[in-house]
Amino acid sequence: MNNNFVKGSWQEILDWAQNKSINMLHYCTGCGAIELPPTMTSRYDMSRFGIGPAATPRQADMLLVTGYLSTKTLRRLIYTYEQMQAPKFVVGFGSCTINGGMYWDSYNTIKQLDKYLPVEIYIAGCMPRPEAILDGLLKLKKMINNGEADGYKRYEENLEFYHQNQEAVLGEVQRTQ
Amino acid sequence: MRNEKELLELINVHLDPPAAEIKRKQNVSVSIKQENLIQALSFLKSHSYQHLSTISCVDWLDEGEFELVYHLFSYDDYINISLKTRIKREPGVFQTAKEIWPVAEFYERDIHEFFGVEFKGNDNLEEMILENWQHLPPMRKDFDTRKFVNDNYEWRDYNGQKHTD
Amino acid sequence: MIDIIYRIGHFILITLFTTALGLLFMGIARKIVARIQKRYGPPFYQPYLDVLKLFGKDAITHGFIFDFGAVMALGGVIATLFFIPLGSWQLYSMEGTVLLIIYFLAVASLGMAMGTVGSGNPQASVGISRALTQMLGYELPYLVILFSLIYRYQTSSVWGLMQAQSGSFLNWNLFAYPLMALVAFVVLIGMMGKKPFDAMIAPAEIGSGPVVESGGKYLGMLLLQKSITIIIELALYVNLFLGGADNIFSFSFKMLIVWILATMFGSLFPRFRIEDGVKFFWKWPLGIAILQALYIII
Amino acid sequence: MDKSTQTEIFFGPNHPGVPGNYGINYNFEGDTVTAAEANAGHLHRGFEKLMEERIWIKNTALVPRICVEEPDINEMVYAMGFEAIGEIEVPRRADYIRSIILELARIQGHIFSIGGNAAGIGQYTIMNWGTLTRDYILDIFEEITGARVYHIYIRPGGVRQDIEAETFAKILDLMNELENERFPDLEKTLFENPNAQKRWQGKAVITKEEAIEMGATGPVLRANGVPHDLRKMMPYAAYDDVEFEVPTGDNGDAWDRIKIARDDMLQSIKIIRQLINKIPDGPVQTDLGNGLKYRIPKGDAYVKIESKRGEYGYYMVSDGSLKPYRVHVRGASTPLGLYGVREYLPGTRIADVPVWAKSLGICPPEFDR
Repeated sequence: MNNNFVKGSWQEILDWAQNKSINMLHYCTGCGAIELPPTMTSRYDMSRFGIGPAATPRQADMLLVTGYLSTKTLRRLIYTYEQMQAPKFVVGFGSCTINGGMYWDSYNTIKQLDKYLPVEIYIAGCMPRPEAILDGLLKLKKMINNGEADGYKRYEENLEFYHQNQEAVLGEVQRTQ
Repeated sequence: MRNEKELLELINVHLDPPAAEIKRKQNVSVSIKQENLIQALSFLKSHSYQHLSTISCVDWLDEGEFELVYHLFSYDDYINISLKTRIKREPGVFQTAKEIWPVAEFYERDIHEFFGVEFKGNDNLEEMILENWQHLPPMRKDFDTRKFVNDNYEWRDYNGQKHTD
Repeated sequence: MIDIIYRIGHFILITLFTTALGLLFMGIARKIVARIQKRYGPPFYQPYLDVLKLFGKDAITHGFIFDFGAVMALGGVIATLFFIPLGSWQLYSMEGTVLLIIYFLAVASLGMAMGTVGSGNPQASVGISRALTQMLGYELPYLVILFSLIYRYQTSSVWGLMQAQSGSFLNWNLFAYPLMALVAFVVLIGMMGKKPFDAMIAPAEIGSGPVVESGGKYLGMLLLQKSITIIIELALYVNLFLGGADNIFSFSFKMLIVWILATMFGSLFPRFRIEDGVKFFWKWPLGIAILQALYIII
Repeated sequence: MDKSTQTEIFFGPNHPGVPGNYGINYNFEGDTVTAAEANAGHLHRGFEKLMEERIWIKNTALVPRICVEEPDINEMVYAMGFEAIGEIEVPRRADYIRSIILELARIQGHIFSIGGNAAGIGQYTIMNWGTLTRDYILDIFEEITGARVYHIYIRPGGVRQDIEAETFAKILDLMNELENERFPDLEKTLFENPNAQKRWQGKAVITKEEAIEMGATGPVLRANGVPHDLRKMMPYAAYDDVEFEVPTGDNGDAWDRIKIARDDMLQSIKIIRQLINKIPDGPVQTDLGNGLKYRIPKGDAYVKIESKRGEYGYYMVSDGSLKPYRVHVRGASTPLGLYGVREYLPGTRIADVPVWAKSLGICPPEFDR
């Protein structure tokens, strides 16, 4: 009991630290990436919320999927996601990640990101304005603080479901750490 | 510095095109028999048409032909030539223009990927844009992208409402 | 016995203090850079949160050498702390000479080099080879400066060099030998790996260099190592050129001034390519340092 | 060459130094690139196919997404192609407004790419300032068109709506601010910075012959002293009514290209001032009837305009139906991004690879499409 309490509190502290310090992986998967520089730099400056860029997957906590995903990118994205260290969060950015958006009838883009990777939160819009991005990220922070952002756990639990969907689109996917 | 008319004259004299016309100001369109095309390209290149903008391919399904369009531009004349030729859709084989413009290698690779046209003499025709593509080349008119999407991807379900055009 | 416990306690205290101070400096630097870039910037305590978060994350190891490299890097700088006087607060610094500190700092770099070898990432290897090349660049002028100082004051201990400047602030080497202090400042920027001498971590070129494969606690350890390193390097500069200090607070204040100057200087310059950086070190700083050394000797 | 001494590196698609979702696989030996191959196609959405599936007016919403760095160029080329096939006259006022929009887009693109170039060599201060400056232009766009990035404003037959006189005043104010405050800041911190010069001078050289041979245009060609600019060579919109110079360089290196970007912005400001002073009154679009039933006769046209990175062309074919029969996009950086990487990247130092990729203005979506 007492032990659980300590464990729980420690987890809460870690969640709190995580919500205050999020490193976003610098991977421009789609055209939404053009609204990220304004969000990161002087005008909107997301670093005041403790969100900063990270250069490599190993150092990142958050994978921002900025827009449509061609199947070729999806493969790299899955490798990237599997390289990241838990806790890790996926944010779907733009309408294209939700339902294909503008490219609903394109033969080369996926239509629902959450079938392939566990998405914590979607930011709608084509493309979302910086204010919307900040709003979405603040919501994500709140979710992390409350311990609700558990995508990486869902990924582990439903590994088969995700792998099945991934392989349905991509064929063989290498599984490495 | 030629104008459009002088250019047409030059082309008519040397290249024997079936059709040549002035489309707009500074834009000329020339049809060439496929066996003359490579020679026409090198002729025009030696007459200051040094800039190859791109190579376009059009799939004329009903006529059973592919149309290849070479867009050339001259920095002396400021005229754009669209050099067109038609090849049979089956088997869809043509000569490479790689010897004249090395960069054509990549335009041809692109056309090969999206239309399935073979270019003889260009050995670098592997997949460049797509990955593990098993179906018809996607830009062909008989490839139906909506059917493909319906077969391969699932739509998000909005309370039973389907996505419509 | 009590003496040993006292020493160990003292040592732990110093380690904790310098780590905290280094992280604070990093936070302040981020704030200053943000303000120069017309941003609001992260809170000054952001690095603490980063470290806490990193130690709470999962981490992947790339084998024993990788682990050992990270520990060696951190251990190397902590060992250096023994020998550096922080104001009046010092442990073995009476005995420590300047050369020993320089030697110990290299251990940290070698530790990182081992870690990168363990990770096997080519970008990390490029990064560490750049870091070691850069070390070659800045250590030469730095050694010339140190030897001329040692010659001038006839002592190689940091404590001794610091004591030699006591009295009026006009005795500080900053005012006695301004050119030398300037050279040492440029070298300091190179040692701390701030722009324009940050070719070894250049994100646009090689990911983030040596740390490209480190995540979670490994990155956290390297962050701590970084924070202690900047304090050691700043402390060395303050001791050698700003006359040290009587107590830890004024000492920290002097370090902060130097740190802010270095940060502001760095945020205005694009990074050197590594060969340009080394050439630069061997041209201007080395030339000026040799001239100054000749002046002192003659 | 001996393979055992070489290491292969995947520079991108997931790497902070690449311009967008695009990869370069290169081998290096020591610190020098020995062989390189473009790894493109990560942004392929099948645009050309999708455009064949949609009616003419719906495609106006699709085209700007082809190159996110300068969407307005795409709208303009598409509209021009439509008008060329259909032989549609555009009101003069619409031409002027189009030119103003295109020049504003050029400034925002250039300042963004200068920021990106500076970030490539570690000068993040300039990247922050540049992005901030670009945002002021996006504000103007928002006022005119209602959107920040994708405006869908230039459409076949003219532009979507007129610009108010107050907005023109705002544009002029902004131009003054750019010229008197923002650009001098840039000048001092970036262009007079010896270190930036060192990073860019003599790096990523593409000579005039190489550029013409592979079909690279714009700043890449102009950096070799050739003032080729489609705004002068084949004037479109209202460019025949304004006076401006085409900035050139001498050495064909990254430094020249970045200076051309700066000078181009100054010229754009000059053009915008002239256009706003001279703009005629009148309607801003030709009546083309019901938007859902646009039809143009059978025909084809290759239209091209000068984007900030060179020639941007569309080959459009109509078969007289409601939808385009074929649209082929020629992006400005296509030859550089595919062919140039393989031919001209080897021999570069690793440290200069981002300088190479960014200063040549490679924009992957336009060749992935």
